[in-house]
Amino acid sequence: MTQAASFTIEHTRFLDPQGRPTQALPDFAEDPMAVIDLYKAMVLTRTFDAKAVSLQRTGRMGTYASSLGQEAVPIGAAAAMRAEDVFLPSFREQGGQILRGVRMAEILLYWGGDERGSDFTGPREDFPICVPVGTHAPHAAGVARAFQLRGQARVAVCVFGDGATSRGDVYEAMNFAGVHRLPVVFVANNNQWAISVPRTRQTAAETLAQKAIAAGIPGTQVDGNDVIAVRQVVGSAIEQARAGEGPTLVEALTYRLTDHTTADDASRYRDDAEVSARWKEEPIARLRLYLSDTGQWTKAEEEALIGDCTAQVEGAVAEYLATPAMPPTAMFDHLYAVLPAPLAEQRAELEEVVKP
Amino acid sequence: MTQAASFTIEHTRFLDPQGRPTQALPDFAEDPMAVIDLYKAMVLTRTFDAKAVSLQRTGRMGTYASSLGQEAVPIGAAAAMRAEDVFLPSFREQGGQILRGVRMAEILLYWGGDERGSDFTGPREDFPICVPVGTHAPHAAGVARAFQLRGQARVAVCVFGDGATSRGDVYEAMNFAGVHRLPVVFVANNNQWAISVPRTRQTAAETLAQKAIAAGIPGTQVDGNDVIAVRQVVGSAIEQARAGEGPTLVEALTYRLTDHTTADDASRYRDDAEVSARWKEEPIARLRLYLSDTGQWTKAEEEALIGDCTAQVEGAVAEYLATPAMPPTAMFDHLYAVLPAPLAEQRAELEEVVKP
Amino acid sequence: MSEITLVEAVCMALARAMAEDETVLVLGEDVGIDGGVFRATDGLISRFGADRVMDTPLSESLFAGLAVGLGAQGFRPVVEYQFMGFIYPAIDQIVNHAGRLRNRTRGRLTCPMVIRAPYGGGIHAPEHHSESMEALFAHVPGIRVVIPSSPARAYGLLLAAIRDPDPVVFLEPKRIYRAPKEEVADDGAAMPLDQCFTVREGRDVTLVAWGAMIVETLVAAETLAAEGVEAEVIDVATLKPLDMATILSSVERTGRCAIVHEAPQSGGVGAEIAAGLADRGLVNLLAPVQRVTGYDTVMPLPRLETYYMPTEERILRTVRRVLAYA
Amino acid sequence: MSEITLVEAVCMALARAMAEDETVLVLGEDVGIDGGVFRATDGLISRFGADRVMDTPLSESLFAGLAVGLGAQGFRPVVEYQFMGFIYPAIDQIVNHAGRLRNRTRGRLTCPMVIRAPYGGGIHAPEHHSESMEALFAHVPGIRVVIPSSPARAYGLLLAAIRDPDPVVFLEPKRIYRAPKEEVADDGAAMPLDQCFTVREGRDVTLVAWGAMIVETLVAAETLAAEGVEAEVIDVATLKPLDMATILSSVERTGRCAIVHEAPQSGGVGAEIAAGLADRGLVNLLAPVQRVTGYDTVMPLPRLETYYMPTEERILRTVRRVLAYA
Ligand SMILES: Cc1ncc(C[n+]2csc(CCOP(=O)(O)OP(=O)(O)O)c2C)c(N)n1
Ligand SMILES: Cc1ncc(C[n+]2csc(CCOP(=O)(O)OP(=O)(O)O)c2C)c(N)n1
Ligand SMILES: [Mg+2]
Ligand SMILES: [Mg+2]
Repeated sequence: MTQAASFTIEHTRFLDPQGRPTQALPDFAEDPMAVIDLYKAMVLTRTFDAKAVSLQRTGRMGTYASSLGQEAVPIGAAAAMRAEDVFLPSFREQGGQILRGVRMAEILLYWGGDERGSDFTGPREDFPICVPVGTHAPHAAGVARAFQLRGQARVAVCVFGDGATSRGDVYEAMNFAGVHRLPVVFVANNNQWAISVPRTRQTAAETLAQKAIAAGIPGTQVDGNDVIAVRQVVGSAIEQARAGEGPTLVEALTYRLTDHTTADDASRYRDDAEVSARWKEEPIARLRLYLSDTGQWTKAEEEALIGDCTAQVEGAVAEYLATPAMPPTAMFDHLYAVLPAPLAEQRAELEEVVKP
Repeated sequence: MTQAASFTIEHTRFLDPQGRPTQALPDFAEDPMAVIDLYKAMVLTRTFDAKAVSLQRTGRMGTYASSLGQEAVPIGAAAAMRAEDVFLPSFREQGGQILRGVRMAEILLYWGGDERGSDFTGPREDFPICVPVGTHAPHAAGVARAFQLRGQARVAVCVFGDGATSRGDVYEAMNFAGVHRLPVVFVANNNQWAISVPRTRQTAAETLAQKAIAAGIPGTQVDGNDVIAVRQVVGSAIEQARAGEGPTLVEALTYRLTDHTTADDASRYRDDAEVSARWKEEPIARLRLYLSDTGQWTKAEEEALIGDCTAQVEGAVAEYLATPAMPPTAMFDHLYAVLPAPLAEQRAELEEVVKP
Repeated sequence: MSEITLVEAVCMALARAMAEDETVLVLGEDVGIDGGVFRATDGLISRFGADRVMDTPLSESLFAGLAVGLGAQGFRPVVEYQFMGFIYPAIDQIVNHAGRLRNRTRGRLTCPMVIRAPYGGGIHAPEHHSESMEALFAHVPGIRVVIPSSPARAYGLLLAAIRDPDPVVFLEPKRIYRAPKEEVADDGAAMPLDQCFTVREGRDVTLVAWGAMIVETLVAAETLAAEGVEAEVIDVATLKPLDMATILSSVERTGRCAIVHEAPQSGGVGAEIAAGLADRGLVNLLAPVQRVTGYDTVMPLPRLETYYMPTEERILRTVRRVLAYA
Repeated sequence: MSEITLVEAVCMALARAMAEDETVLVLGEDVGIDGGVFRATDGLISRFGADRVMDTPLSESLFAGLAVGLGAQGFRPVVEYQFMGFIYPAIDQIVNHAGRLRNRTRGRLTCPMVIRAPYGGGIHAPEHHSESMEALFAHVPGIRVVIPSSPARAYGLLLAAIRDPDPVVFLEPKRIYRAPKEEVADDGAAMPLDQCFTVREGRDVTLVAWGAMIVETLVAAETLAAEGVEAEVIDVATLKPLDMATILSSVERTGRCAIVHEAPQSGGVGAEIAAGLADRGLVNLLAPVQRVTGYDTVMPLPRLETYYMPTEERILRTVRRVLAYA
């Protein structure tokens, strides 16, 4: 027997759960504002999530998927992107979308059941939320291939969950990205659960990062509750991709602190004790400890931030609630570039039906 | 950075291309007849393949996929199975099927366009040929799950090509097998080509064996032109699976010495020089060298074997050619257990149309 | 015997089938301890254990293939897809394997599997959670497509589907998952497959529907009755193979027919029914066969979904048009 | 200008489209140096390079998704599936993404992609290589389904499909890939989508078909002509959206209609056409609308395939029945 190949998977963390550095912080973190901006984005997202859940609970919005406890993953990833890069989120990356310039009112509109919520006024090339789990990974490969063909130094960043890593599409996309060394970074938000299915029933693989090995691309693990680590590790992967060195899979280890969505009741299938323990590792408290320990963050600043976030979110909610529905015939408006004749008849019929 | 996981992929060979042992042969090979039987099976398969190709060329059979040069893979795998195990071949494993008791006349009938070719009189639980690449890997997982649920010490063995390893289904099946430690062995017949697409364009992975790492199952490589190695490595994987120790992926390195199928012309896309070089490694000559070097095989025995194989194949061909087609209404006979009424009307219509 | 919902009837049928036949297995995402996102498998894992009630990884293409393997080995897997919007990866296995295995092996290997999925709109669900794509399955040889329209029919037809030796796609109209309720005896009695149910008799017009649309159609029929028009309402129930005989004999009496379904009109199962009438029912038709359906658009997000779905009002408009022909 | 085959016309259209628009890409299995298993992409890689003519790994679900990503970025990918039997893994991406992206982003992101696949029987191909499942696509909102029936129409319609800003499933009848030949000018002229072509005029009966069945149908029409019956033959060409107007106006004149397709009858596209006639054409119908189609069985292996396919004889039997109605 001879050895044909060997592989290792690394894990990166900068701050421990108490906010204490475990190693020298990366270069970007030398700018205190860079770190504070990450903190602010996480607090805004948590404020937004809480409000969105309450809109659903009070019947003013549809089902919603909160990112409680996992804010560091999409935010760390999005913060590492350039404006001209393309973000392909799953359905739990509102923090990253907001950072990319998607308006909170748009996100509410989407979950409120209005297609205009995906017509982002900000990042025009970013993909809308992807509900069919993992099916956007091939899109990310396609977007990256477009960049490659045009010789552009742009990167596609695709985020999906631990459950998504069981989908053939995700594997096929990573494998293809490997063949062409595409400028794409796949981020697996390993929040330990896919609705009621725990990570251990999803795969026997010790890490999700090692899924990359099958695709012949680098895979690495990061502490997904350490936003500095996420920003740094995803950032290097992005810059590697931008430099033509190909794709990476980053597994971010975090935890879903709440129900899967507002339609779910996690108490049916998991212990409160497990959840309580995980509260000790969550990303916002961790970074706040670091910032206050290092004298970069005061109680007053915290209060101001909370006030500011609440105001921003309230503004978005007001805008969302004030947006009237589209006319019923809007369902025909963007079906094709030009509405084909047989469809025009159906549209006329609908118009007739809804005529006051 | 800490290390989260590490992996290695091994490669096994017993005989070099000149038939010289590179290490002590495995236990099963101590019985000379066991090795000679493997040799005979490979020669029979090559004789069969040649005849099948000529039937197609002379218009007496449809498209056919020869296994020229790759005989050791399915034969080594099938030889390691017990009768009660279940074989799930792709479309190039006739050698393994014959060893399992599928009649050569049945294989010809199948490629000759007659469904009865898949109604094996021998291994009644074995799956028929699978044309949609890789789609039988989930079936293998299902069969293995059935064995596991019934507490049976049986194993499913699924063979597919290098191209198939790019299919999401194959990944999903391996991943699921990993979660439940199913008694299934996946064998990737890496013949270096998927029609015109070379192995290097299929994936950036250094080995196909490492695809197992994504599924959290063991993966290993074997010299697929060394039937002793295939028999041994697949055999240990099978016995491990039988003992409840879970699935394995075995990558067998071999080479497709001829066209993809009779419908293909490989000279359009690959060099003769590459092919000629690979002829030096092929499995039958290699084993014959070993057997004659060790005094276990004479010219007379070789001639007798060739005569015997030719006779067996000619018998199968005669039987195939003498088998009349089914009546046209046979297309309705096994569509459902009981033909539903609306279908009965269609059947009557067909009967009417073909009435003499 | 108390009144139960359609989703409870599904669960009751699953439990019954599992109790009477140990080869029946349930698998899918979250079917175990969570009991399915709609609770269709509630309690099954505690009663029958994790071997028989299995949470699968998030691999939709896989489960259908797994069921083919289990079916070939003599098990009767019942696979849940969480929503119809996520069933498409299974089509490859359904078309290329499940629907063919018996035929291609001349009966040697078979596929006694059931694929269950909630489908249809009307509950303000998120994107991809409200589609009605039953026609994609109703065209596939070698399978059955069954849709219940009430708790009793959910129970009886699901039992029949599970006991059937061939693959069945069983689609559950989630709009009526929780209401109306109905008394259903857990007596293990299956209802016949491959047969329409005439759920209301009438002499003036035949209304053909299935799933949740039966409810709307019956409401419309009552409105018509108040106006002196007696509509016969047929619940197709098994969409493939299609029992045209019942529909034809009804139209032979009424001379008029309207078809109601949620799916997009073009190429919906309504087309096959209308085609059957244009062929073997033509001589009896006194009026055009018209369809009240979803539009050929993408199912809109919740704010506009009610405009997409056939409503009592849209059904009445069409039926009145059909009745108006002299 | 010399006579070329349908598959050569496909190749010529691809080359033309790639030459005139550098955003047009070709991808799929073996489309590169091998030129596709039917040679539909022959020579493209040497002319346009491996960046624009890309052999993909064996990942059918992937290519469709890849095309969505490329399309959203402004490319016009033309994806080849080797045979229709292997296209099913793409349905998820087609239904859930390609057909919806424009609508769900209100036109912000679009999918100008073409999915090509040879389809249909009649060439004694192996298992899974002879199916006709066009109806699965013709029901999906937001896409087009186009099938050419001659070299000229393959060229003109494929150019139109590639230039169209929305997703098109373009199915090529492989039975007529190599014959009959036809003169086709490489003039870059597209033919209109969303429109039937009347390929033979006649006053006595309307025959509707597409793809390879046009050839059989025209042969049958000639036989009928010799008997004094003039059949109008309509090539549907775009199956979705369906141009019922042309069919209705023909039947308005002939009063009789038969539909010919290879696909299984139940839920085939023929059903939608017959349904259109049962609705808006009813008043003109002098006879039942009948369909000559594949049976609702699995496409048999080659030894029986000719019994499955509509033949001139079967078409004539049906047309004579339709003509016999007084
Ligand atoms: C293809 C598909 N199957 C099923 C679902 C239903 N579903 C929605 S989210 C989810 C679990 C996703 O888990 P994971 O990928 O870990 O993401 P998370 O929700 O934890 O962020 C499931 C099964 C879906 N949306 N898409
Ligand atoms: C799903 C699917 N896609 C495409 C094809 C057409 N096809 C037949 S064999 C083949 C290549 C298979 O390559 P590999 O898996 O390496 O097996 P090999 O033929 O080399 O044994 C292709 C593309 C198919 N049969 N199934
Ligand atoms: Mg998760
Ligand atoms: Mg190969």
